Amino acid sequence: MAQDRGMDRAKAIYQNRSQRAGELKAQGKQVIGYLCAYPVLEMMTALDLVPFRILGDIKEPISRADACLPTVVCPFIRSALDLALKDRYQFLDGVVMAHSCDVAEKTAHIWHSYLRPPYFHFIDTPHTTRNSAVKQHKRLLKDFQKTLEQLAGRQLSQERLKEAVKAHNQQRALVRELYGLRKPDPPLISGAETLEVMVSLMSLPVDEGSRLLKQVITEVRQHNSGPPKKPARLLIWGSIMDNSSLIEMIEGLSANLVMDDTCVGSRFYWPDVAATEDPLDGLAHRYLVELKCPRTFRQADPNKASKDYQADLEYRFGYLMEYAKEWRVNGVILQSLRYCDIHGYEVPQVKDYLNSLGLPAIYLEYDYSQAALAPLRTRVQAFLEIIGQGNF
Amino acid sequence: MAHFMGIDIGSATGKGVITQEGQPLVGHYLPSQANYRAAALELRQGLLAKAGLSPRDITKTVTTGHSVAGLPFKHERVADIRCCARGINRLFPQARTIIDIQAMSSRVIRLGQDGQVGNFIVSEPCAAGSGRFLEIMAHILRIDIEEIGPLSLRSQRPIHFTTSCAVFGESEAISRVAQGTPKEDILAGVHRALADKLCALTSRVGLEEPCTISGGGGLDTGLIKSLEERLSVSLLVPTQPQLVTALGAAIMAQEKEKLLD
Amino acid sequence: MATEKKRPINRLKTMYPLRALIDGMYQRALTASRAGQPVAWCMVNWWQGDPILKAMDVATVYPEDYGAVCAAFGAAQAYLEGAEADGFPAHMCGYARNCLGYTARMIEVGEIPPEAPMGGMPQPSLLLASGALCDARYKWFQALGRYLDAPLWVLELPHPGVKEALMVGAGEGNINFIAQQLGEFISFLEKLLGRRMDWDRLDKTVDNTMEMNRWWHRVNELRRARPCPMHSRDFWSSMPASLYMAADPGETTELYRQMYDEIKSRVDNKIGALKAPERYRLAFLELPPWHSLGFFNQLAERGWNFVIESWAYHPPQPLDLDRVSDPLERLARYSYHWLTGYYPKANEAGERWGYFAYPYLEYVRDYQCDGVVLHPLLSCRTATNHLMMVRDRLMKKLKVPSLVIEGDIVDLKLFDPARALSQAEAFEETMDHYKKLRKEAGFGW
Amino acid sequence: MNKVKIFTAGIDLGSTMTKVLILDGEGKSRAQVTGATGAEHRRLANKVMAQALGQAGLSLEEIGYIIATGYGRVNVPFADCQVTELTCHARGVSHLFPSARTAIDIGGQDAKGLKIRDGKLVDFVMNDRCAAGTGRFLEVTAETLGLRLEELGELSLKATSKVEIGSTCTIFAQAEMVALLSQGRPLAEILAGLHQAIASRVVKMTRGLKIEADVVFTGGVAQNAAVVQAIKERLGHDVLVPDEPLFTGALGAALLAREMALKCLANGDNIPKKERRLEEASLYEDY
Repeated sequence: MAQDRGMDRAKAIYQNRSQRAGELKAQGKQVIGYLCAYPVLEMMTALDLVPFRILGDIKEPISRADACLPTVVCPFIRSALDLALKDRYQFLDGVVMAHSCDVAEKTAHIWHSYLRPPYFHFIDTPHTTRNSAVKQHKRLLKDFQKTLEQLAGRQLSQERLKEAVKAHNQQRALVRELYGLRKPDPPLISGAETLEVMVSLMSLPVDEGSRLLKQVITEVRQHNSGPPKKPARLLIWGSIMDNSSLIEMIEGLSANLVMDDTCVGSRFYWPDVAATEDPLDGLAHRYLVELKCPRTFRQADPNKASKDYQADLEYRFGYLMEYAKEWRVNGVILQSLRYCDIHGYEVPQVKDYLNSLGLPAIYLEYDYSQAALAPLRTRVQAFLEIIGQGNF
Repeated sequence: MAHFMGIDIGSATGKGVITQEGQPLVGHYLPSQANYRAAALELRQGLLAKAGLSPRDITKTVTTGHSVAGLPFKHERVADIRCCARGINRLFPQARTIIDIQAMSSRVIRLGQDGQVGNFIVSEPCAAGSGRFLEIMAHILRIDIEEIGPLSLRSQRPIHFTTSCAVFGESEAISRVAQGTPKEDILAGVHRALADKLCALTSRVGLEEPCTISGGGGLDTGLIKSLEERLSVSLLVPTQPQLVTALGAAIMAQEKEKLLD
Repeated sequence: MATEKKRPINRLKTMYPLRALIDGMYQRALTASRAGQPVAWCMVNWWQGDPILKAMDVATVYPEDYGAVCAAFGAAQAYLEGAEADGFPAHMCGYARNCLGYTARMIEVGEIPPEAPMGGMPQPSLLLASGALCDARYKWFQALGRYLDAPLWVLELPHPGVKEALMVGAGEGNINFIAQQLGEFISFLEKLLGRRMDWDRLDKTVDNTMEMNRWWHRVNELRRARPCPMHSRDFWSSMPASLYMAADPGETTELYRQMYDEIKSRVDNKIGALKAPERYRLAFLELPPWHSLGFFNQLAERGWNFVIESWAYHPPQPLDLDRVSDPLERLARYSYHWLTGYYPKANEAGERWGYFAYPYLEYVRDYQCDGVVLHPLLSCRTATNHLMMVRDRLMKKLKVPSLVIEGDIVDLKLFDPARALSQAEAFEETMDHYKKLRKEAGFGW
Repeated sequence: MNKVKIFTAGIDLGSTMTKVLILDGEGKSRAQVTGATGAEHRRLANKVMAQALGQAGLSLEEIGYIIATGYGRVNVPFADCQVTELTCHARGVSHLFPSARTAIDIGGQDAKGLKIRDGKLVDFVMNDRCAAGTGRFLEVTAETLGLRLEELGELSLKATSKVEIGSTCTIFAQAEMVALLSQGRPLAEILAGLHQAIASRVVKMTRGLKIEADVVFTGGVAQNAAVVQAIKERLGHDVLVPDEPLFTGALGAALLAREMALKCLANGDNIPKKERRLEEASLYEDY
């Protein structure tokens, strides 16, 4: 793998995520698994711990997880837990999870109970964005810091933390740059490849990831091996997508996926951490207020005596309009995993907002299995026909 | 000599057993068609004939499986899960877990002492997880049920079934045939899909060895192989797995008799 | 009722007045709304916000309860379809879809829908959501914004892990956070209603609330007796009085006290909740199938007595707050204690899930349950997430088996009593088996 | 434009039946043929096409434009373009009933609901992971009872009351039916229950589109009077059924093909025909 560079290396890591983690452990590094987007990466990086995103495997049938998690919950999380119960995450030196959604919170306790990782910490991320909640979040991060310091066997200095913030902000900037290469028509890089790069970033230490990202960006700029021009330029919104097969299916039709709002994509990387006197302030704010996952309760003006629905939609989804403009999107796919409540409640409201912009949207629910792809294909194709971007 | 009769009316077939001194004497099974009552009566006749006994020789009869209204002979009803547990216990006293694969449903039973039901879980009603799936496949592949296992065992590269529904699975298999995919690879694919579902079901009550298999599914060597791979155990297989529950019913009859005196 | 005699469950006489309080709650909301006084739609908030609203004379209704009501009255199906027609996925909370469908219909007809049970829920002037236990309980009220312009406030309740909760200063920090949020909520209310909070009155209401729950707790303690004097059905009928604070807590306290007396005399005279002999003592987790409660009668005939149920429906264990003068801090400590009260013991027991999962280990032991019926809900993650783990824990630690019956709280199509009953006989054998094992292992029951 | 005479064809490769419809120069149906029922024959769409060409007295080359649709639309070696059954059904429906705002289609293994505005498809729902409540449900029933598919509807309309069929799974409904029979429940009542189950399922699914009249019911199952009746009851109002509901998709495809072709001619472009081979279709795609 060492000789691979850029896209090839990214693909190699996407195919075999844990290999590099193994090498790092051999060099004496500690690798910490994290679920969802809420555990604060900077704090791990600053203590020279390697954050490693816990993902599922759409191709592996879920069997063991049903022993401790019911079947009517998020299939992605069931898959991730299933892999862990099959020792696929045994290499982790520790695990950190957050109250990103109910199932993630409950699964944290289950994971802790059944897998007893050498190190475990749960961050009870608040759900509201008022100052009191941000303060509470900062306090919780201080507790997180304590247990991390015990694990690392040293204190976390503000300077180191500020450097880590810089490093991660730099990676975020590079990700935004890569996404920028999807603005031309046709985009210089496909949605599927972009996802593979994102997954590889989540499997590497931040600096190594950024180096890889730079290679990918130059590579994509140089050879124009991007997808062909297609009538439809789509934005995909919704639950986690950690496997490129769904996107490949979509891009196999008369559409290019040019932008996403999912948490193995722009949603995870978009907002920077503001440089603050005490870096924990910037981090507490970024991860609670700036990270735009429907798990957080966000409203235009909590103190208003009566609510203005349209203003509320603007406040919550306005960024989607920016995406649509800059990436010249002519259709939106609203995608949710079956049993994902936080996205389910959002769907009719996002639709309302997109309608107000005159952007056509389709809602797809899928169950995180290969089996789901074939029927979805017909749905997407029909959607393209509806918006007049079909292949006829 | 004391004889007891067990009759198990399943959705697809009816099964019966007569025990003598607690040991299986004769067994008999036939398709239950659309008429459970007729099946029950026919079974009883068949069993008595095979055993050369008259109704008077049968001390007690227990029926299980589907409840059949208005049977003209004296009998008691017992839940099939309990009977299945008793049956396996008689055949394999050391067994701790049963994977029971019926035409229409599957269940996993954990055994307590002397064949008592320790714990159990019944599959959700979806044909993709039951033996019926295999019958459907046999039908479209134009082979006999008995051929399924041996064929599947020959497979070099089982296909990956992309569906969770037996009916879709049917058309998927048909398309595969149309494509020229070898039958054995299709069957092995079905076996894997089934084994995955059963493995998930098993994990919900936990697997304690030794583990055994019963019900019509126990006749399918291909299914047994994929199950053993998936669960990484070796299964104890009765010679007549489909008769296990009927045997258990007969044993139940004897138990009940003991309780009386 | 004429059938009263034949009923296999001896219902408590003192249950009926408690159950009736709910009707009163809906009535008060309707009257208030007609008189142009404020009405709040609330999520169950475990006594964080209710005493505050009571002290400020805001009438309340609870869409969660209304979901159960609509299910029981058979009115839910139409509302569920309404919500689906508006694009809310069918796997989402049945209560939520019922409420969204109801609200859509209310807006459509421009008034309370004529068919609405209990006279319906009037247009709210305020929505009080809660971050406790479940995402749906704030996402759903947020989604109501499609239909209502009522302002929405969310009260948070921290859900720390067992280890994290026991870190130095963690508990106090969480309590401060709750108290601070309650303060913010009050100033928001004062702005909204144009009235100041009467702090003495709040102080009194808080005390009464805790007194009410103290008695409700004592009532449930009595259910440890053999035979168990109170069936879960009576619990479910009496619970809303506490959980929704359906009436003035002082009044409710009196009714729970009377219930205590009735049960006490049953205990003294060894009278159980079943007509049949109590063959099996069971716990029911979590929410019951409101639309087919008759199911429990059939099990009662087999001698199945349900002696304890959902932890989340029960009041907190008693907590002495006499020395805490600030009513908001009292409320904060109280609701935080409700969620984390079991944590220290959970930690000793090496359990990593301190609410939902661990409390059932104590319940099943203290109430000497032979088995547990688990009711995974297709449309409710919160009442379902922990069930498989609880099942496993009860088996490993207490040798108590569980029976799993899939269903739903509102959507009757998803619950199949026949299928459930067909497994009862085998489960009795399972319970017998483990009773034996427990005896051998020296357990107390 | 109508000076130009151009023939177009639509081929609908359903999961259990293949339908071909050829339109003449005036856009009138010139030939319509259904393929032999039974999954085994689905890939032999070329035979059905050949039959239709024969009936129309045309050669494959004389067809100006061919659109394939339906479950097996992909890789049809003699089609110029593929369009989803959703779009084609909508087109066919609004051609037959310009007033249609909702369409319900139940085919061999699929059930869909279409929302139509101004003759165009704007939204839709369809079953995916499970064949419950589709035509297959009725086939299995007929097989089990040894009846002809066409008999089911008539028989069940004789019922004075219905039995509740709990199972949604096609295979299990069959078992339940057998059990009910052995309990001596009248056949008609059981069938009525089955038809009820199909109707409830498809209507529940379609609710997601806010059903508005006129509602059109198409697909093979629309030939079953009992299902039509059950859907009417479930909706509480009338539904429109084409004379030949089976051909709605093929008709839509042929019409779309015609529009395509005429548009090209109008713009003076030549029609983007593919190189056609009248060969077997391969239906299966690996993911």
